[in-house]
This record gives sequence, C-alpha cells and structure tokens, in this order.
Amino acid sequence: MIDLEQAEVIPDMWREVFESEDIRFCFNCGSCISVCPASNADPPLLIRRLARMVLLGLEDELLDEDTPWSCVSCSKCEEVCPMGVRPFELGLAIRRWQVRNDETRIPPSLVELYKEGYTQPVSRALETRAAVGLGELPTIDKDPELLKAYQKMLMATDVVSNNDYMFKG
Amino acid sequence: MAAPTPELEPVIVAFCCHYCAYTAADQAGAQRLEYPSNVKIVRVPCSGKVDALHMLRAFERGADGVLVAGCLEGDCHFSTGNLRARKKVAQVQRLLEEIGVGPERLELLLVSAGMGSNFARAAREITQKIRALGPSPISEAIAARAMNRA
Amino acid sequence: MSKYGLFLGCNTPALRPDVEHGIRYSMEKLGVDLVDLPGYVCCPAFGTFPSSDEYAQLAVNAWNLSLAEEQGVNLAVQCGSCYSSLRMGSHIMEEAPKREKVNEILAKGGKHYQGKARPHHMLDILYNEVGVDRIQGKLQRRLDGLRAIVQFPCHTLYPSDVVGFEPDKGPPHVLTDLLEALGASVEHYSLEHQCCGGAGGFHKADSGAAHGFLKSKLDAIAAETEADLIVVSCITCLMWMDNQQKTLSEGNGHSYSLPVFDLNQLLALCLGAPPEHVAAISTVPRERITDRFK
Amino acid sequence: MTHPETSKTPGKVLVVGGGMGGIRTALDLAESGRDVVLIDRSASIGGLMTQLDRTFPTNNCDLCTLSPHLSEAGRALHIDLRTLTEVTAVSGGAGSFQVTLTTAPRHIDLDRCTACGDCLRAHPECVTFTPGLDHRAPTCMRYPRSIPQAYSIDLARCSDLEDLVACCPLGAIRPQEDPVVVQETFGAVVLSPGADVYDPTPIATLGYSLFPDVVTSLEYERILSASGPTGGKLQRPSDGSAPKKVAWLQCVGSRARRSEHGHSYCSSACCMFAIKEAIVTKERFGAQIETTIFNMDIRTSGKGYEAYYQRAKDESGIRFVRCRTQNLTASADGALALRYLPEDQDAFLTENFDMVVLSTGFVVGPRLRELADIFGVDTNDHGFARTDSFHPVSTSRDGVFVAGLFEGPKDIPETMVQGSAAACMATGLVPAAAPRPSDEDLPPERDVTGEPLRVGVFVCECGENIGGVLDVQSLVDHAGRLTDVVLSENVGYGCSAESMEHIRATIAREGLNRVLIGGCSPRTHLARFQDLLRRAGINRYLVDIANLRDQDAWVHRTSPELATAKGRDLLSMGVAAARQARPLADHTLPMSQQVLVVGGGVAGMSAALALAERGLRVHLVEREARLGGEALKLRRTLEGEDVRAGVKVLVEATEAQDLIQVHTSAIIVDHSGLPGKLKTGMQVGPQLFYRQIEHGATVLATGAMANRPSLYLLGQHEAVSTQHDMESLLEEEPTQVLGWSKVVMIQCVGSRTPENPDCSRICCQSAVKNALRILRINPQARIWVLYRDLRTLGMQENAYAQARQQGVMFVRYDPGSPPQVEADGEALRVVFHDPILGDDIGLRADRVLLSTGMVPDEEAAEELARIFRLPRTQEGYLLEDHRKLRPVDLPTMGYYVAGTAASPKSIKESIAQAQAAASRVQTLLARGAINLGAAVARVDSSRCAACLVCVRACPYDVPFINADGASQIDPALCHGCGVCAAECPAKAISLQQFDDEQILAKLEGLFERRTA
Ligand SMILES: Cc1cc2nc3c(=O)[nH]c(=O)nc-3n(C[C@H](O)[C@H](O)[C@H](O)COP(=O)(O)OP(=O)(O)OC[C@H]3O[C@@H](n4cnc5c(N)ncnc54)[C@H](O)[C@@H]3O)c2cc1C
Ligand SMILES: Cc1cc2nc3c(=O)[nH]c(=O)nc-3n(C[C@H](O)[C@H](O)[C@H](O)COP(=O)(O)OP(=O)(O)OC[C@H]3O[C@@H](n4cnc5c(N)ncnc54)[C@H](O)[C@@H]3O)c2cc1C
Ligand code: SF4
Ligand code: SF4
Ligand code: SF4
Ligand code: SF4
Ligand code: SF4
Ligand code: SF4
Ligand code: SF4
Ligand code: SF4
Repeated sequence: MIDLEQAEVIPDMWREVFESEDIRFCFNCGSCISVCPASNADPPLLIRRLARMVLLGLEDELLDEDTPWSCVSCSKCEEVCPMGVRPFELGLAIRRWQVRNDETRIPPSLVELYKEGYTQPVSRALETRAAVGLGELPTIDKDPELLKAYQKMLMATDVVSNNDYMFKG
Repeated sequence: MAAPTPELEPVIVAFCCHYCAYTAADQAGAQRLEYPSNVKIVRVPCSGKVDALHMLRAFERGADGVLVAGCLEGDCHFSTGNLRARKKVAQVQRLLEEIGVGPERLELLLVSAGMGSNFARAAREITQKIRALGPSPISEAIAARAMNRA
Repeated sequence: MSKYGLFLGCNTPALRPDVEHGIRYSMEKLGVDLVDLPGYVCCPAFGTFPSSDEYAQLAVNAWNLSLAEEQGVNLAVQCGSCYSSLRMGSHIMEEAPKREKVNEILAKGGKHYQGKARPHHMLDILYNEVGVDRIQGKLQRRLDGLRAIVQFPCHTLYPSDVVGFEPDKGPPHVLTDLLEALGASVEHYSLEHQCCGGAGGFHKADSGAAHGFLKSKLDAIAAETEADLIVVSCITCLMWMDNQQKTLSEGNGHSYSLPVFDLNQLLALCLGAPPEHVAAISTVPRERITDRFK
Repeated sequence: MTHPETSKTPGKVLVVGGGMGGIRTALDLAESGRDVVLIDRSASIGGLMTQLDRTFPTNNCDLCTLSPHLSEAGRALHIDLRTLTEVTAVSGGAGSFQVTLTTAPRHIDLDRCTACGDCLRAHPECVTFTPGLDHRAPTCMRYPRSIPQAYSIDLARCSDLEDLVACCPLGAIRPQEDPVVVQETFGAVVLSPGADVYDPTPIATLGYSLFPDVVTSLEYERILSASGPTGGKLQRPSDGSAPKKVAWLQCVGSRARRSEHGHSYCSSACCMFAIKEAIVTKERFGAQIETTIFNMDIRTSGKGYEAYYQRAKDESGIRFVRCRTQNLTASADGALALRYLPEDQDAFLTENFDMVVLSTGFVVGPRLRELADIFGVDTNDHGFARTDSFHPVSTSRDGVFVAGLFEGPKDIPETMVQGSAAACMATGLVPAAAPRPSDEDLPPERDVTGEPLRVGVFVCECGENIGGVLDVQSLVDHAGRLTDVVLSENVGYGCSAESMEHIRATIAREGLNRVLIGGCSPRTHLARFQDLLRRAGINRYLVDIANLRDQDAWVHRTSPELATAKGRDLLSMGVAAARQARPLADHTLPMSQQVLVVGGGVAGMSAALALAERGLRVHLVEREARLGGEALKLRRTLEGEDVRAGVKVLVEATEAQDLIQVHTSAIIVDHSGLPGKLKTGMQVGPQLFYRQIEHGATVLATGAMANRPSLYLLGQHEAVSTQHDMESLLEEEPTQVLGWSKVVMIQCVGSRTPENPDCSRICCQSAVKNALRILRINPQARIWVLYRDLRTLGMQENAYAQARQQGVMFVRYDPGSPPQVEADGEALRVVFHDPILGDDIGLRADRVLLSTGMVPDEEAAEELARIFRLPRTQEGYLLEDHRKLRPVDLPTMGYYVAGTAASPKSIKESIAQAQAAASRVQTLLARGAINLGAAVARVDSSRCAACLVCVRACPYDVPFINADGASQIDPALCHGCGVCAAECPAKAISLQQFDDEQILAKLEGLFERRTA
C-alpha cells in the first residue's frame, strides 16, 4: 500500500518533472501503452502508470523507475494520445528529472558528445569511408576553435555545468 | 399422386398484422423477393385479433395451410397481441391434431417490418411443407365433391 | 532545385557511409544541391541531452540548425532519430521566449539561431520536392521484378502534426510510392506499420523482448509475403533489421536472411551508382540484389 | 432561377430539419393547430434514424416505429413538407421572420411519380435513393420506405438525359427544373438540423481507410439493417464472410483534447448504441458471436439504461474491456489484431477480431455552422446552439428555438423531448391557424345504409409494375362478374391526379357505395383513397385495396399466370369484404380545457407557465408549503448559472400568472371521470379542506428525492457529507473549505445498486462541479474522486477535463471492493485501490463527500400511481407510453410526465420535459374533442356472458363489467387491437373496420370457386 501520509509525496512534483499542464489531462485511457513497443519489455514501459506516479508525487518510486529508459522514441504514443499529454516527451522529462536528482543516471554518452561531438567515431572512420569511395567529413574536431566554442556552450548548460567534473579532463 | 393442376395447388392463408408482418410482406415486394403465389394475405390490425374462428374457417373452406404472422416479441404495436396470437395458435394446433387435419398445417411467424426476406423465406418454407403434406383432408373432400358434381 | 545542408548525424558517416554515398550520388543526379555542414555535431540523440537537460538538447539542436542557417539552407536528414530530434527541437523553439533562452546559451559558443533553418527528411525532399515523375525520368536501371516490404521510419511519422510530411491523412505511403517508382513491387503484411523496435533503450532494457519484437515482424514477412528485400529509410532501422537477423538466426534453427536496403541506396543504384560505393556494407548478404547492378 | 415570390401568410412556424426532432416538432405544432413548413435539405425526411437498424433502449425495428410518424407528417393538413430545401437568408425578428427558402430541383414531379422505380432500373447511375451495395457510399444510406415516396435525379451524373426522360411512363421526369427561391414570413423558427457523424479517416492508427473490416457504427448499423446493403445479413465488407468476433472501440472522435482526435465533448449516445449493436449482433446472428466493447467509461445514464448495460454484460455475455486501444493491425488470416492492456490487469493481450466497429460520435460540420450564422444564433466552441438551464430550447435569438442533436449530443428520447419543447415555445409566437379550407369544403356525406350494394372496382396497371406481370384485362373482367359489382375498369395509374378525379366522378355518377381498388399497398395508399371517397360524398370507410402490386406482381414476376390467378383471388376477397363494409363514424368526446399539474418543482412550474402563457387555465398542486422542489437546495449548475435566482424567477412568474391557480400544502386524494373530463380531489392546507378540480389533461411533475443511504459513515461522522449538503456550505461557509487539505469524493453511493439500479445522472457532474468550486476557494486542496464510470455527458466532459487540469485525481474503483472509510479523529482515513498503479492508496481526508444521487419518492409515487392508475417502472419512476417515441406521454391518453418523476435528470432536462409536456397537452386540448378514430371494439351486450375474458385479455385494461352486468368498452380508451374480439367466447365483441364479417368474407371470397 502507498500511504500518502507516510511516503515521500510531493504534491506539485508534476510541475518539477514536466513543466507543462499537459500531463494533468491524462485520463488513463491506455492508448499510449497499447501502441508502445517498449511496453513489451519486462518490466513493461507503461506511460500512463508513470504519469500517475508523477501526478501523485511519488518521488521515491519514480526515482527508482528504470522503465522510462527503455523507450525507443518512436513517438507513436504522442500520435495516439487523445489528450495531448505528449507521453514520449513526458518519458524524456522523467529521465531528465531523474538525472537532475541522481547523477548516476547521467548517460555516459554525454561525455563523448562533449569531447568529440558524436556518439560514433565519425572523424575516425576513415577506412570504412574510403572503402566506399568517400573522403573525410568536415567534422567539428577539424576546427579546434569551433570545438572549443561548442564545449563552452555546453558548459553553459545545467547538466554539464552541474556535473563538470565528468566532462573536464 | 397425379401432377398437380393449378386447381390442386395448395392454398395458404396468411393473417398478417398491419404494423409488422404486412409491412414485411410489402418489403419483400419492394425488394422483389419471390415466393410461391399460393400464399394469400389477409390484413388484420394485430396478430392478436386473429380468432380461432378465423383459422378454423380457413381450413373449413379449403385452406391447406394457415400462417398467423405478427411482430417480433417485444415489438408488438399493441404491446402483447403477438403473445396472445402465439397462445391461440397453439390451442388451434391442438384442435387440428384432434380433428385429424394436423397441427403442422398452422404456423406462427414473428417478423419485424423490415424483414422482407424473412417473410419471403417463411412463405417459401410453409408452401414447401404443405406441398409435401399434400392437400388437407377437408380441401380434398371439397375437391372430390366438386369433381363428383362436374 | 534547392540547396540543402546535408546533416549526416553519427551512425551513417561512421558505420554505414555507403548510404551517405548513395545520398550524395542521387541528389546530384536529381539536381539537388547538398552542402556539408562543417562543425556539425550529434543531433543530439534522444538518449543523450534530451534525456538529461532540455536546454542542452535545444542548444545542440540549435547549434546544428544555425550552421545551416549560416549557409542559408535547410537541412537534409536521413536518420529518423536525427530528423525527429531536430524537428521536435525546432518545433519547440518556434516559441520565441524559448528560442531566446536557447540563444543565450548558444551565444556562449558564438552562434545564433533565428528559427529559419528547418530540417527535412530525405523522403520529404524526394517525394514532395523532387517528385516521383522526375525520379522516374532519370532512372537508368529499375527494380522491376523485385518484391519488397517497407519499414516506415516512425520518427518521420509521429507525432504527425510536428514531424509529418505525408501528403494526406490516412496510412503513410511516401516510402512505398517512391519504391514503386523504382519498379519494385511493394508487398503488404500485417505488422507493416509497427516500429522496428531498434532505437533507444528497448534492447538494452530487455534484449529478449526487443528481439522478439523484431522476430515477429520478420516471421510475418516470411509467412505473408514473398519479399526479396526490406527497404527502410532510417539508419537505425537499417542497422537493427540488418544486424539482428544474424543474432536471431543463431541458435534459432530458423535462419533469417532478408537483405535490407535504405531507399537511398536503391535509388542511387537505379540512377547508375556502382554497388561497391552505395551498397557495400551489410550483415545479411545482398548480392542477390546488387548483382543485377554490376 | 425563378423570381423570388413573396407570400405573406403570417402565423406559420418554420421547422428546419426533418429528423426525429423536426418531425416531432412539426407534428406537435400541427396537432395544436399551427401551420408548419417543415424543410429538409435531403430528398426525404427522417434524418439519422432512417439509417439505423434497431434503436435502443427498446431494440425495436426503426421502420415499424418510424413509418407511422412519417406518414402522419406527410398527411397532416397543417404541415407543408418541402424536401431538398434550405434556408438561404433570414431577416426580421420574433413574430415576423422573413426567410428565404431555396429548393433544389428534384427533377421529378412529385404529383406524378408513383415511385414505380422504372427510372432507377433504367438509369441507376443518376437516380438517388438507391439501397446500393457500397456501405460507405452516402447514396445507399437510405431506407426503402421514404417520405416522400419518390426518387430524385442527380442530373450531373446522368449520361443520357433523353432516354431518362423517356423511361418514365408518367412523364414525371423534369430535367429542365430550376431551383425555386421563395421568401416567406414565419412567426417562429425551430432549428432541428441534427449533426454530422465524425469521420475517423484522420486517425490513421485506427486503420479506417486501410482495412475494409474497420467500419463506423453507422456503417455497421447499415450492415445489420434489413434494408441495408447486405439485405440484413451480417457480413464482413472484405470478403462477405460472417464475423465470429466483433470489437467496438468507443469514443472515436470524442473525448479528445487534440483536434487530431476529434472533439473534446462526449457524444453521449455512442456507449448505448454500441451496446445495442452488440446485443443485436448476438440476438440476430448467433449468441456464439463474441462481442467486446473497448471503453474508458460506459455512459449509460438514461432511464433504464443501466439495467440495459448490466443485462448486456450478464445475460447477453457482451464483454467490456477498459482500454482505449489504438493498436490495430491486420493479422495474417485477414482478421484484425488488437493489442491492449485492461485497466485492472498487468498482462498485455493481443486478440484477433473479424470486424472492428468505431463508435464515432457527433460533430457540427461547416454546413451547420453556416446555418447558425444565417440565423445569427450563438453557438458554443463546438458549434452547437447555445441554450441555458432555464431555457433549454431557446437560442440566443428571440423566436428561434432548437431541438435535437444541434443543441448538443443526445439520443432519440431526448431529441423527442426537445422537439416537443421547441414546439411549445414556438406556439407562444404563432396563434393557431384558422381551420384548413379542406376541412370545410367537403360535400355532405350520403347515407348509404338503405341502398342496394353497388360495388365499383378500379384496377391499376401502375405502368409495368402491375400491367407488366398481371393480365389486367382479365382481372377487370373477373371482378366485373363478381356479385354486386356494377362497374369494373382499368384506371392505369390509380393514384395519379387524373385518375383520382376520374374515380371520384365515377363514384358520384354511378352512385357507387362500395369501392375496391386493385393496386398497391393499403399501408401506403389507403388514406388517399379514403379521402377520395369522402370527397366523393360517401363514408371514408367504404373503400379497400387489393394489394396487386407489392404482394402479387412484385413477388411473382416470373410466373405471370399464377400471379394473375392470385390477382383474381385477391379481387374476389376484396369485393367480398367490401360488400360487408359499413359506414363508420369517428368517435369523439368533448374535453375540458383546464389542466392539472401535480408537483411544484422546476418542472411543474415550467409546465404550468408554458400552458398559462398559451391561454390555458392551470391548477398547480404542491404538497409542500412552498414552490421550488429539489432545486431550492442547489446553488449553481456546472455551467455556473445561479440556480436560486432561476428558481426565484419561476416562482414569482408562477405566482403572478392569473391563469395559474397554485394550491400549496395540498394532497391529492381521489381521481375519477372520463377522458377529457377528469375530476381530481385534494385536501388543502392544515385544515385539510376538500376541493375538486375538473381538467382535461394531467401533468405529473412530482419529482424524485435526494438519496441519503447510511453508507461510508454518513450521518455518523461530521466530516462525511453528501454533495447535496455541499451546495449551500460552499456558498455560505467558504472558510470551512479553506481548512481542508485533502478531500475524497465517492461516486455512485446508493445508485447503480440492486436497490436503486438507475444511474442518477447528475452526480458525476455535481462532483466535478463541486471539486472545481472547492478549488476556487482553496486552490491548495487535493481532491480525489473515486468513481465507477465517470459520466460527464456532452459538454460536461469539458469540465471533467478542466478538473483534471486543475489537479483533481480521478481513480476508478470496482464495486466489488469499494473504498474503505474509517474515522480518524476529526478526519477520516480512506483506503482505495488504484488499478493504474496496481496498489492500494491510503490517505487522511479532511472531508469525504458522497455522491448519493436520487431515488424515487417511493411512498408518494406509489400512492399517486394508484390514484391515477398509472404504471411505474421497476425502479419506481413513472412509466411512459413509449420510451423512445413518446417519452412524455403516459400510456393513458391525457396524462403526461415531466422532470425527475420520470427519471433522474438535470434542471435543464427537467424543464425541457416540462415544456414538452405542455406541448403535448396543447395538442390534446387543441382538438376540443378527442377523436378516437373508427377502429374500436364494440360489445353487443345482449350476447355478453360477463365472463371477464375480455377484461383480462385487453393489453390496456379497457373492458369492464358495467352495472348492467355486461362488458363495456370505452371507445375513448380502446386502442383498436381487436384482441378482446378474438378472445370473447360469446363473440359479443366486434372490432369495427376489421369485424369478423369482413375477415370471414375474405375467406369466402377466396374459396368461392372451390366450394361453389
Ligand atoms: C450509429 C448511430 C446509432 C444510433 N443509435 C441510436 C439508438 O439506438 N437509439 C437512440 O435513441 N439514438 C440513437 N442514435 C442517436 C440518434 O440518431 C439521434 O439522437 C437522432 O437521430 C437525432 O435526431 P435529430 O432530429 O436531432 O437529427 P437527425 O436525425 O440528424 O436529423 C436532422 C435532419 O435535418 C436535415 N438537415 C440538416 N441540415 C439542414 C439544413 N441546413 N436545412 C434543412 N435540413 C437540414 C438533415 O437532412 C436531417 O434529415 C444513434 C446515432 C448514431 C450515429
Ligand atoms: C443530490 C442532487 C444533486 C443535483 N444536482 C444538480 C445539478 O448540479 N445540476 C442540475 O441541473 N440538476 C441537479 N439536480 C437535479 C435537479 O434537482 C432536478 O432535475 C430538478 O430539481 C427536478 O425538478 P422537478 O420539478 O422534476 O422535481 P422536484 O424538484 O423534485 O419537484 C417535485 C415537487 O413535487 C412535489 N410533490 C411530490 N409528490 C407530490 C404529490 N403527491 N402531490 C403534490 N406535490 C408533490 C414535491 O414536493 C416537489 O416540490 C440534483 C438533484 C439531486 C437530488
Ligand atoms: S515513444 Fe517511447 S514511450 Fe512512446 S510509444 Fe514509442 S517507445 Fe513507447
Ligand atoms: S494516451 Fe494519453 S491520456 Fe491516454 S493514458 Fe496515455 S498519456 Fe494518458
Ligand atoms: S405489433 Fe401487434 S400489431 Fe404489430 S405488428 Fe405486431 S402483432 Fe401486429
Ligand atoms: S413514376 Fe417516373 S419518376 Fe417516379 S419512380 Fe417511376 S419512373 Fe421514376
Ligand atoms: S463515453 Fe461518451 S463519447 Fe465515449 S463512447 Fe461513451 S457516449 Fe460516446
Ligand atoms: S455518480 Fe451518479 S452520475 Fe456518476 S455514474 Fe454514479 S450514479 Fe451515475
Ligand atoms: S380492442 Fe384492444 S384495446 Fe380495445 S378493448 Fe379490445 S382489447 Fe382493449
Ligand atoms: S369476453 Fe365477451 S362474453 Fe366475456 S365479458 Fe367480454 S364481452 Fe362479455
């Protein structure tokens, strides 16, 4: 049982998580989960359940939820949601909220993105490219000034500046 | 049995309630659904108006089959007339059994006004059945008498 | 014809450059100018900044968009996720206050985004700008006789009011129309409109389920069609549907070996490109198809 | 275009739209003596209902219920019916609107066309009103018995005009017709143009344009319908096979915030029609067909609808699944796979269905918006005409009223109520018309009683219809040889204007006194020939028709000889019966013009005012000391209207009305008299003075009671109260509310239970209303609403969304495991299960509010029903004559019901029904006398054995054994079914118009040749 008098319950948590009132329109119709590929996972990604947790303000439970991370970003839930809850974006927002409250949730790929600009070795794939008759790309590392500017920009964002130890060095 | 001359074709009287069965019969026409011409329709306000007297008189005068047709259960324009009809048909069937005409020559049909095809089908089926049974003993006797006279 | 900044993202140029080559080749043949975007970075992918900091996401989106804006062009994007990330980002930044806030961050990197440059998916450009007729007029070879099934890239379809470019409401048909224009016949099957399941964290969270999801698709294709190949228009679909057939075949008894192509690869082939340039990299062998272009 | 002509006939009402709403309005107006122009933009009237199969809640066939109405409308002298007609401009105001009406050409002359269908057979491409095969084509959405009975031509689709014109044997086709534009003056206007049905194509995920076996409800109705494209067989559109599993997806296009998914409101009727379709599917096509309805909430809030729902679930085995699934894929074997997670389960299911029905709701399309603009009436955001609780059918423009779907989503019973209410309002602006000239011009009726029989037989050829199959000449010859036939002839098209005149003249010239027409169906044509006889100077009941067309030529086309033989039989039967026909008089009774209204709540007062304002004297009887009823306890409606102010206006107006005599503190004690002259006795005031009132009509508006079951600590704990208690508290002690941090509302307390099965209809919206009011006072309050189905119908759904937007949490509970409420000091401990989280939730609430709804006032209602001899439903509400078509009329003529006495409803609905009751009363009293027709049962008291058989048999309890010891049948009460006549063992009863002599004569006629 969830005892709303005992549990960590933040009445206005939805605002912290999603900013938009859209989430409050959810009426649990189930459209979103009916089409969601990741609802096949175990445990299933159940957006309407996440929405309910957010609305009830169940902080602890929500922090522990891994399911938002199994989304394939197909956005079909957004297409079918009659209420404009924007479930996919809600899932992303939950991830961001978790990241804000729990640095272990920070995706490691952010560091790569900061350092190189890409999630794949775009600037190093010379051989593969040459094999199909392509040359080098004007990737960002080709212009160190630009890379620096890009990193400076990222440093101005919350996730990077708040966790700058991860990105420096 | 000799090949039936038109005169020996069975005659079937159908008492049809105005609101459903008669309308269904009209519907069959509007949709050009065919059924044997043996069936002759008598319009009544409600199937509950069909008296044992009417059914018996039809047989007495030479009908080989009689159909009492009303609305679907629950649809009767006069609330329960069709239920009365059902009872009366059952009574008369028992009587027909006793007098040797046979209960199967009398039938109840419940249709809604839109069911032209059901009406046509029922008309086909009863005609087929009566053909198979042959003329009713009474109509046979009448025919025989007419032959003798001729 | 207009000019686009080619936004390649990460996967295509690093892992499947043959697709990139195909795009460059066909666009030239079709008279669409493509320029590179020096200094572009990851779109960013949904699993990265969008999952950790909205303004970081928008700032990176805007970084890429501003590069195109500097050259006065819109973006041409092949990868579905890149397209969706950029498109949704630019959509959010249509709100002036948001855009201003993003620009404050962007200014730290010396950039500015006016909100003019718009991302377009390759299918959008091919269908709505170049047009089927023009493509057909340029074909040197055709796919006649080949039976294909298509994998619609979800990211280009949903949410339709933000990312969509299908010409009408109702079931999507841009990809099928384009493929049919090349001469292939498109077969339909029950799970046609279902996602491939390859993007994001699904296979990380439960690889069994993600594979099962794909398997049901492949089984349906096998049972219901006589397809010779799968045609996609997103790098994630391409890699997932291609690479995982091998995984699925292992220890399964049934072997899956349906060649997977990006539409741009087939288009380039039909416009005369050599397979070694535009259709060289795959897990499932596809000589069966490419040989006819030798 | 012809030149606009101006005809100045003030004192007419314009009714726009000939659906159920418009027909009801027009009929009521006509019956109360008003002239009506009823226009419909389509080629025939009937609206949506003509396309439906059977309609809930009675599940009966629409054709048998609708057609009498249509012919009534077509016949009524006061109704000028104009199809293919639209309003193109309006000026002026209440009392005198100048309206421009544009009639599109039908290209068929209605006076000539006999609906033979030759044109359709020759040129199907351009003749509309075709029961076509494409279930999605709008042209096939027609029913085979339309009013008017004529086809229409779409010139644009015609290839060979000349041939088309030539194919009509009557020259009825008029390709050169132009639109006709006229300007006319109307005192009042009633808009009843219905609404459009949502087109689900844009919701691509539902696969409507992808899969042929995904159909809309309307298409499914067509498939079920006997007159539909499949001829009443249940077939999948894709391959014609019979589906074994059918799924319904609810709320398609409704209850959505995003316009991509339709509109925000609830379409109100689709839960019921989906259930109906599922029931019909099982009943008609096999109980083994699996039917599943996917829904968020089942909204069955109408009278008896909850029981309908429960029966569907428990007896018909219809499955209800809570999930709005949009995952629809074609499975390999041609079925449609749906994937869903039921709300209270944790495993996804994928299930194959053979057909999927999309329950699409109602929308106001651009053409209706245009209509609203032309009339300048205010609409809400969704395009529906705006009305308010105290003026439920009045638009923002004086003199323009509204009924039916155009006022908001609703079903047929509600449409019918509004139709009558709108008629009532319009009569206030338009006095009754002078009697029609045709009523007076008739020649005196010749007394034929002593005359020797002179039967005339007229046989129609009806073009190829009869002439093409039957040997008409031989029929004419045959008839000429029958006993007492003095004239037999072929009249070509019997019902054409020329032939009618010929027949009339022939009757007069030849002194005929019985007439038999050999033609089409008496159902459609007897009335015309009866009128003809009357015009020829003899009694209208001396004519009959032998049905040579519909029941002979049309059904035996391939065996013309047998058909002709049958034709002879039919004519013999007809002549034999005609010889037995007797002149009959229509039965009439004079009527008191006073009205008794019982109950002084909003319904009773509204009815009394409407009647008094139209010049009738009313006695309003209220048992309490003051007027107002339940509404006195309410403060605001959901829409924010001030109820007290509204009730005050009503009370003051009622008390100020000279024609209303208010009797408060009055108890009704007896009731007697004949129809039209009833006497009701009551005891008034503390001294219980006895008074008796004479009245012609009676309106029962005795209301229902607020329920107060002892559940959830109600009455035992200070912090538990009803929503009803909340009304005044919220207004008077708002500071109390400031102290509440958590509030829990529990729905369906004491409603939808075995003891009180109906849904109380008002309490879901009351909860939403009160939640919003609490938040207005105390935005910090957290509110939970625990519900079974949230039933915010129509536009109320917007308030439900607003409540969620403001943070109210809605959690469903299962009646099997209801919420637990325990005292926790001054507060309460509430525990409930949340199906979404799959976990129990516990909290401490400062207040628990119970939605207790309403119950019939058992004692009062029982007593009253006994005094007035009126039936009640099992639940205890008064039972109307026909739930759908006559929802205001009680089964006994002259008694009407209004307000919550009939079933739970809102103030707005109560007032609408009150105005409707007033309209029905007017139609009754306008006649001055009750005309009971001629088909009534008569007892020959000399033969009656007082056996009581008829007393028991009559479905309407009419016969009784009188002081002379014989059965007596009051012609005023008899419905003319003839059941008593059939049952009477002494054969003492005969049903006029269908007496035994006539029926038996038909048998004699049929067997004459064989027995001779
Ligand atoms: C699939 C389906 C099933 C249903 N089943 C049931 C059921 O079982 N039971 C039940 O109670 N209800 C049912 N309903 C609801 C029912 O059909 C409506 O409540 C009812 O028909 C409303 O009647 P109406 O007169 O308001 O509108 P309509 O029936 O729509 O009639 C409106 C008429 O106005 C005419 N018109 C429109 N615009 C103009 C104009 N500008 N000028 C002139 N004429 C115009 C139209 O041609 C039409 O004839 C069902 C509805 C649907 C869609
Ligand atoms: C708990 C509750 C909440 C509601 N909330 C809303 C709401 O938010 N919005 C809304 O629109 N509607 C609401 N309603 C409904 C609204 O109150 C009713 O629709 C309306 O009051 C009904 O009016 P009426 O005239 O039919 O009946 P009533 O108001 O019940 O009046 C009937 C009258 O008849 C009298 N009477 C009864 N028997 C006799 C007799 N034998 N002789 C003489 N007089 C008799 C009674 O004393 C009473 O005065 C609510 C109702 C309840 C019970
Ligand atoms: S976007 Fe994510 S949550 Fe939405 S349907 Fe796709 S996988 Fe599921
Ligand atoms: S589709 Fe939208 S409204 Fe429905 S459950 Fe999902 S988020 Fe909620
Ligand atoms: S309702 Fe009664 S009257 Fe109607 S059709 Fe039926 S049996 Fe007859
Ligand atoms: S009478 Fe003429 S117009 Fe009328 S249906 Fe027959 S052919 Fe058509
Ligand atoms: S809830 Fe409303 S909109 Fe949805 S199906 Fe039921 S009646 Fe229609
Ligand atoms: S709370 Fe009232 S209105 Fe809502 S479902 Fe229950 S009984 Fe019906
Ligand atoms: S005819 Fe019918 S209604 Fe009239 S008294 Fe007889 S049984 Fe009753
Ligand atoms: S059934 Fe006949 S005999 Fe019996 S009481 Fe009635 S009228 Fe008299």
